[in-house]
Amino acid sequence: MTDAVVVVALLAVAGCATAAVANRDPARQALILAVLGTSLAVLFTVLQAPDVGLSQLAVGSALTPLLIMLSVRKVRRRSAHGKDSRQ
Amino acid sequence: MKTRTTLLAVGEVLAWWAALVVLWLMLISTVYTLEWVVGACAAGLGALVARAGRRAAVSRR
Amino acid sequence: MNGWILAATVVLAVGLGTTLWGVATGPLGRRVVAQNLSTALVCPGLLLLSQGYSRTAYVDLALLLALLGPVGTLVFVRLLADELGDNPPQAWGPTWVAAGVGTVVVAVLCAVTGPGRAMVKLLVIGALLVGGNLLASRALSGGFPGVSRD
Amino acid sequence: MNPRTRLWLVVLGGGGLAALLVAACLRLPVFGGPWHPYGDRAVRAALARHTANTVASVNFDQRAFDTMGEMTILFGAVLGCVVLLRQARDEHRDPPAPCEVAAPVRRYALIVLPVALVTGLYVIAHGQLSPGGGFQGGVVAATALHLMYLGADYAALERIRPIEAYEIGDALSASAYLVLGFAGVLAGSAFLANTLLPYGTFNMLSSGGTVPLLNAAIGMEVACAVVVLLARFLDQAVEIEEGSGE
Repeated sequence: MTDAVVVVALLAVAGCATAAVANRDPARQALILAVLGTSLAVLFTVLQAPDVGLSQLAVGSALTPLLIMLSVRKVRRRSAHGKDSRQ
Repeated sequence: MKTRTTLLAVGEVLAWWAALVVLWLMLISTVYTLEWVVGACAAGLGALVARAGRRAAVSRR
Repeated sequence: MNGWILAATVVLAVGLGTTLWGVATGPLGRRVVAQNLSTALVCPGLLLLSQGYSRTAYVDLALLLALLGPVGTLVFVRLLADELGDNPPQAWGPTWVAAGVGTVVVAVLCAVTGPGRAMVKLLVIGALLVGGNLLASRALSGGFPGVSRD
Repeated sequence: MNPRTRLWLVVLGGGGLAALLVAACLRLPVFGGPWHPYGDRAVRAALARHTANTVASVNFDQRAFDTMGEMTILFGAVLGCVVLLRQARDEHRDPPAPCEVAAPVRRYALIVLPVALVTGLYVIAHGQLSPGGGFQGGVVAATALHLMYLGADYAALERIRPIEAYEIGDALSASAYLVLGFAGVLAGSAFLANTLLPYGTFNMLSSGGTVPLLNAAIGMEVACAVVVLLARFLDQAVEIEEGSGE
């Protein structure tokens, strides 16, 4: 019965990962990836691996979204460059 | 005027330092001397960064 | 299986389920709101799990999530400002529900813990969580005038 | 290589990997069972060296050499980023216009910045006692600094973040790890062997011999590396423009 929470976490991780693959827009993928990070942290916690869960939280909740969104912004600015000069 | 600015700066850093030491004491489970020392150092760093951050955020206005 | 883990299972199942549905479908605004709510709902779940396993050290996970979750949402608010600017997402109902869940969980755990430093730690986590999420929600819904992109 | 051969290669490689994984899974101990051959030995070794968190003992004592490899990977990755994302000859720097951030967001950032920094240091310092350690705490501390970007703008972040200092800190802490390893050799035992310092009292900050020191070195390395990495990304996303000055 204690395994119910493990099942919930596993289902959430599987759903998030599938959704992240199914989406094509990098910004939306970054959003799903942030939720995937928290679900993974929950999964690691219920499997009694809090160290790994902490790593996942530290990296997944703010750092990964920031890196992806900065890359997206750079790419968009580059493609917008020359057409209209919105900075 | 200069003295007043210095006093204000020292006061700000000290206030942050005290608040962060209290935070450290809340985070840890058992309190002993080494914990105080490490906590005081970490809180000192945090207080300096807090002041630097506030100054950096308002200085351009 | 004790009641704490059962409560955590319910909170996590409902929280992760709804936020996964919200973040995977629909317009961009709703997705950012769902991302914000995911931290607001998972954090109480982690607190309940820590109580359920009776490991006080697991509280650190909730602390980190309460600190960094709103920061993550602010990242999206900042870098998606162009896309969100036209019709900022308003979702005060879910936001207040999530804040209420966080408050109730922290209050119950405080009552169980009893006065002491551990209780203050829980209160700090609760304040960071609820404050951070309300602020991130308000920043999302464009409640602050004069926010521009850089 | 034509697409057909490539497909066959993928099928072959993927099939082999799948077969190996299935074969390995069949021999795994049962999920949730009472038999933990590696865990029992690791816990015994960790307790013998007065390290409360067995994971920290595995990372910084029993398999400290592996951690050195991971540290080198991070160091190399950041080095690669610095080289690849540098300002190219046909690019110029265009300082972004100051950004108006709502006052509540700025206040939130300025309050949470020191709190997150101290929390990160707490996670680093208590790596051998409770869940956490150098990597987790270092990432949190580095993320905390970037609240300046969210709460104000990039110029404000640059003002409190002298990037050269972080580059030097990155290199210094990486070498500190190596020096601690060689200290073991000089003391007459092996590289990174935890025989240098007394093991101390169980469940205190000073317990675990060299574990806290290696932990601190990793914490500083990760924090500096993440700051340098994000600095390059931010430079590219916010400041560096194509075209050599218009």
